[in-house]
Amino acid sequence: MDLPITITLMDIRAIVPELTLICVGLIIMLLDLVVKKKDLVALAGIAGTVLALFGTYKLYGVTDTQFVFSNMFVLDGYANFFKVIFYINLILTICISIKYMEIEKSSFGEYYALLLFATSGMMIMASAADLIVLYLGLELMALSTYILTGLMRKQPRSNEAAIKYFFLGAFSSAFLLYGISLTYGMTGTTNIKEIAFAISTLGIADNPIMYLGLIFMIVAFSFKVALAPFHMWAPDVYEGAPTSITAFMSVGPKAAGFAVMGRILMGAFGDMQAQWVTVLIPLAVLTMATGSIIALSQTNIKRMLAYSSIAHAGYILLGIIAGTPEGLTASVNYLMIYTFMNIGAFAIVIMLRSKGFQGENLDDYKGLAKSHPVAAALMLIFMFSLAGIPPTAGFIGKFYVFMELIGSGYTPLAIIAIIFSAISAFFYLRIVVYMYMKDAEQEIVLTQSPTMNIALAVTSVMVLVLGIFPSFLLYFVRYSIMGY
Amino acid sequence: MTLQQIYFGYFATMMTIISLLVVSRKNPVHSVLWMLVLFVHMAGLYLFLNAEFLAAVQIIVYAGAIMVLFLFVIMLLNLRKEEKEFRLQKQWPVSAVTAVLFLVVLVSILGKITVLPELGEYSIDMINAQGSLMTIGNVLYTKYLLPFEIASVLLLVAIVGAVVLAKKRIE
Amino acid sequence: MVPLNWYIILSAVMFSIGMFGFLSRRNLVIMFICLELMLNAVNVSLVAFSHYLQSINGQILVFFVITVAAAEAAIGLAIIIAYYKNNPTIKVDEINILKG
Amino acid sequence: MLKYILIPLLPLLSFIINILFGRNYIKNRAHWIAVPAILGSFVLAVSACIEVLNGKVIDINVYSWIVSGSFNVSVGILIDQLTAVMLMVVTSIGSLIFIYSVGYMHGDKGYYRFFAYLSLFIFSMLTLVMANNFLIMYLGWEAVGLCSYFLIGFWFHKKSAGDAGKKAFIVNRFGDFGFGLGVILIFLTFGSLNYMEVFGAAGGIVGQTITLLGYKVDLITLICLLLFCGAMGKSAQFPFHVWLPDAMEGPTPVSALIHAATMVTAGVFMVARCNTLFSYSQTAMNTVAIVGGFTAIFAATIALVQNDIKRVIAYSTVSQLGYMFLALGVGAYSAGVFHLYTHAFFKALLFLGSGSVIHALHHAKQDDEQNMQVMGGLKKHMPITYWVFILATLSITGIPFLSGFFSKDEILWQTFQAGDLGKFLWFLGALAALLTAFYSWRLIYLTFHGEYRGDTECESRIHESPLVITIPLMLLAVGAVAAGWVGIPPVFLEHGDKIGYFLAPVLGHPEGHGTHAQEYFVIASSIFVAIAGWVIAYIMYIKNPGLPEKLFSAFRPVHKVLFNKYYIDEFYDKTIVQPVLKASDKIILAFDVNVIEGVVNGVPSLIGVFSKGLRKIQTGLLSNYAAVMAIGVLCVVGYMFFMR
Repeated sequence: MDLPITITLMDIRAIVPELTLICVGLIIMLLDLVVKKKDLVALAGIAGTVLALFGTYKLYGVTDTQFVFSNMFVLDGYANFFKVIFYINLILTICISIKYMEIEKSSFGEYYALLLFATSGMMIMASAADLIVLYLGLELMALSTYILTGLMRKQPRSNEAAIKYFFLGAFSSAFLLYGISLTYGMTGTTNIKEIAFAISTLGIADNPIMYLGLIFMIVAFSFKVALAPFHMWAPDVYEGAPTSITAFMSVGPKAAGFAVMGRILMGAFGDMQAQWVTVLIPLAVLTMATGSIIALSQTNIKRMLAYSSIAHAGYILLGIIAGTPEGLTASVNYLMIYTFMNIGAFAIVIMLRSKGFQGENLDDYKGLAKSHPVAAALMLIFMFSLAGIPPTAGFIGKFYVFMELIGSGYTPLAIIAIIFSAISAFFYLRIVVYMYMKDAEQEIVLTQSPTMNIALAVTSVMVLVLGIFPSFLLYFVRYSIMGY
Repeated sequence: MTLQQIYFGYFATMMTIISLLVVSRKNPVHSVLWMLVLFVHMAGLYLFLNAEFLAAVQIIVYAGAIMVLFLFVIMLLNLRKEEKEFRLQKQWPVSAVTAVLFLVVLVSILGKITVLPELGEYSIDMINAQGSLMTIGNVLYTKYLLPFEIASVLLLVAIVGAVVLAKKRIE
Repeated sequence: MVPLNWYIILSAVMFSIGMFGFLSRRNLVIMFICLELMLNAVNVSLVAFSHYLQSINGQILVFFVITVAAAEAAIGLAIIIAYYKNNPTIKVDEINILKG
Repeated sequence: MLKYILIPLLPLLSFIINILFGRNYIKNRAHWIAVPAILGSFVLAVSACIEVLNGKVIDINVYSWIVSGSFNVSVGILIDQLTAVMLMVVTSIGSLIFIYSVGYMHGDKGYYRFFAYLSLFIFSMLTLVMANNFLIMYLGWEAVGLCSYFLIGFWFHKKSAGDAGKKAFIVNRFGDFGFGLGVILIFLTFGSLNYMEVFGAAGGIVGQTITLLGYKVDLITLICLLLFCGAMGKSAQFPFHVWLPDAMEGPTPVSALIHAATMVTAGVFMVARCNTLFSYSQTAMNTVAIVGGFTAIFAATIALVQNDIKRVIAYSTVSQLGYMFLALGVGAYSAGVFHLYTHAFFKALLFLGSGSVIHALHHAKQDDEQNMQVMGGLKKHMPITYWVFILATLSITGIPFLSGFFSKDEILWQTFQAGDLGKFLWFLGALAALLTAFYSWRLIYLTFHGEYRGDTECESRIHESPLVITIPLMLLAVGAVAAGWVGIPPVFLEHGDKIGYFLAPVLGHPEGHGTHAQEYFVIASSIFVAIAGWVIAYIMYIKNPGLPEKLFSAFRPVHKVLFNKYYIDEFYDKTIVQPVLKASDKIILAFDVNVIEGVVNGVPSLIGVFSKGLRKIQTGLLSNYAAVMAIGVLCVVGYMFFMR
């Protein structure tokens, strides 16, 4: 039997954004050989991302769900929206890294290329319609992030973070693979839609082996989005990685993980909703608890933000637990808001890093309001938003998730989430108190650069605008997820 | 007991024993070497399952390339003195209990597995008629073209990563 | 005829053994080898499924797993080397400057 | 629509510009941004009010803030008659006080900061009054509280200012907690927070009860009492009055604007706004009336013996706010709002006048610039301040045909008509009026008459404040005299009660049962007590300056109790503040004096012990993490099969 090679124009069109990013990544590596100033390389990266963004924008017109490459790759509003999150994450990360990587003496062209490759991996994950593509996209993202984590080769912290991330990541992907294998064995296919079809026709929603496959896959995704008890890597890796990469991976892989989770759980395992909700509820509670409680006793801001991001993963998960399209909308909406506020906060952390000064300790924030009022005010906005205080975007994000959760009848869970959210407010406000009510112990020099200022302006304005005018983002999310 | 079952019995026993050896050797070089033996057995099992192409890949790529890379690294790291110390960590009893429990759970659940879905078109006869390599190649370059291309990017990232992490000069 | 579950149990046994090794060995390289063992355990089950379901997907996936394993090996070993250059040890219980 | 939105947005803009660029670029030119902004708001507010006068009610949803299934929150503007009155009060007095501040705060280090906060306050206050639903009102409510907290502690290097700010913050927390619960209860009951929807549906829940701790409680009463709890906090009613006198640590324009004219009347505004709800619950109404009447007389007695010029006026404010609640409680909503409106003028005038005195003494380098015992004889040095002070005092004491007379009289007359309880409360109110007249004139006599009691060198340096201060005073004086002429009672002038008719669509118009004879009696007795208080003060402080001392020694225990404000602060300190502090001291080894910080560090330290314990799980060892993951997988599998 000879299968003809059939690639239609539509097939190529659908992967244009991913292709663009990968090609730009290759160009960057070539450019790196001839260009001495790495700023140019970074700008090329941003330009490539904008190009890819344009491609996705063009594809937004294609509203109907399209399956291309023999049902391997799906193009729908859901995937496209996540891609927008990835682009924003990528652009902001590049903006905040330029100066920082010079200070860390790790400003390689490959850095930007790897960022692009990692992002294309995430995009493939978001668009994956087959578990094989999903697995490869996940590995592409993961391998690139492992390298980026260990990029500061001379620093033991970075090395250690890379080792931990790599080993635990590989361990979790063994589980993913086992889960895929069992699901494949039970359904005879790796295609997401066909799995859903097989589950309902074969009536195996209550089969213990399916449970096992489902749990193994959930475990792997939980690892990527850092749900407790699979979160252990996150604080260490976030602390050890270059701060710009911490910002990058506190958003990107998390969003990609949730994209996949939403697609797999609601798409492939839609018939097993009762089962996966059973598993996710304790995970969500445990995640919010560990994130909010352990963050209280942190003294390193990167570590504190790591725990904070764990807690936020718990909140985002709640929307998926709600199990309705509205719940998913709330989660996706939260992710977008989280992208802005989290990267904004990390941008301030990066600003404190200057030659010969780490600026990662909470004590370094003492008296920041006096010496650098604008930076302190921005940090205040981000902290308020992370804590979920109105009128910042963080409040809106949490609010919708909780409302959808209550709407789906999980009121006790929503109350637990609100309590942990209140607890988490303390450690965010502590930074505010440090900045505004304590006296500085030492002179702080901020590292500024034009791109950094742009990133800060964009994130802070978005945090405020989305807090005051949240509906436009929500309509956008709804429009995107409508077809899903 | 059929011949096939005896054949499987040999492979299963050997693979279990070799796996235990791989895990328990003090010297990493021995582990890698036992791993190679394991791969040969796995290739045999693959042949038994009509996966000739994978059997070849297992030997050529996995054993011949990946494991050799491990050997290189072990040599590079020069780990002589490690051999005097205890090979397991303090938490090994916990690990052992976990692994055993895991095995119990897996076996108790998976022990009852049967073939549920409709059988696909790739019957033994069909693969034999076309040849394993031909069949896989056909699928790989048509249906699975996209993952194949993604894998190429993945390998590129691996090259870049290895260079950046281990080779690149930093002033 | 060998039933499917024999293969799957074999795979489970290998996976558990690999997991035990990963959780308890001190040597990073051996931990990595244990990871490879776990991947191979899954491969066995995939090939078995592929054979018994008469579907080719499983074999394709195994092919990709091997590819990923190669890439992972390259990066993982590079990370280990990078670490080793700064701290000449690969004992995993001595790697803990990041904690708390 | 834009012009209505601009009313609050202009001050917000002024805040943003000043806070962003004030420190480095604007510095002491901050008023060039703040003053035009508030004047712009004022002009727009006037034009909006003219539309309302012509019978238009503006109720627009600007946009939907949160849309989530059944839960909808719009940012909307409601400008009806009640809002129009509040708009006029806030923007007109706000404008005058902004101008006054240009002179008063001149040369202060935090000049730009002051105008930034003041603008933010105006924005929040306008949000509060212009909201068309409870949530936006609540946001405005919290925001004015926050601004007030910032502004009280404006001179944070003064410890007393910082403490006063914290006190205001904490006391208001109690009230706001009640208010917040009330809003939540409203949402749970009505499924909406929009005024029109809630008030429209309020009739339907009359008589419904909910079980609370085993007791059956009337739902609407509970809602009203919770809301009133918030009003008590914000409007400094007994027992939450303690923060307001201390709040006078802030700059005087702040006292005039926030703690006399606008923010503290937010409680009155809110109860008036919810009059539909309150009208359904007699219990709640009686509570409001009794708390109001009691506070009126209670605060007045304290004001009798205070020596700090601003504290006297502060207690006077508490007392007058009590009057307003008294009016609301007996159903005379428009009388309450009318008093709110006139009170804003004469009380702002009193504060700004005292500010003028303090300003003058400050520049004359007297140490104890707020103590009336070392003032005296300022009449000849500060004639303008003196005369506006006289006008304000005449007005507040209720001398006929000035603003205060009409509004106070309206309240007393409506109270008198309201049954037996009303008669009793009327008696309290009249007595409070007597005391008001006394302490107001005492203030005048101690400050402006007689001989200067400070050192003479100081006296030579005292002179009238600059024009930028006195012009707002004179404008306010016009208001203090004439603002009440919109509410002349019908017995004097047919259709004279214009404001009552104006507000009637929102607040209704109480049906009077009293006769004209009774009304004349009430009016006559008010005039009598006003003059009696004046005469007593005259006798005690001009005729017989030694008399007060003799009286004090004769009634030393009474004086001591009054002077120490009934020991309520001490009581709170002993029963609430100290135990809490002690308890937290034990828990938190180093409890910071700063409250927010205390809370921020304190609560976590309870959880912190837990947190530190959990931290230990994060050992830093890779294999431990992997083991936790593996055990986690096992647990999840076990849980799943267990739950099945």
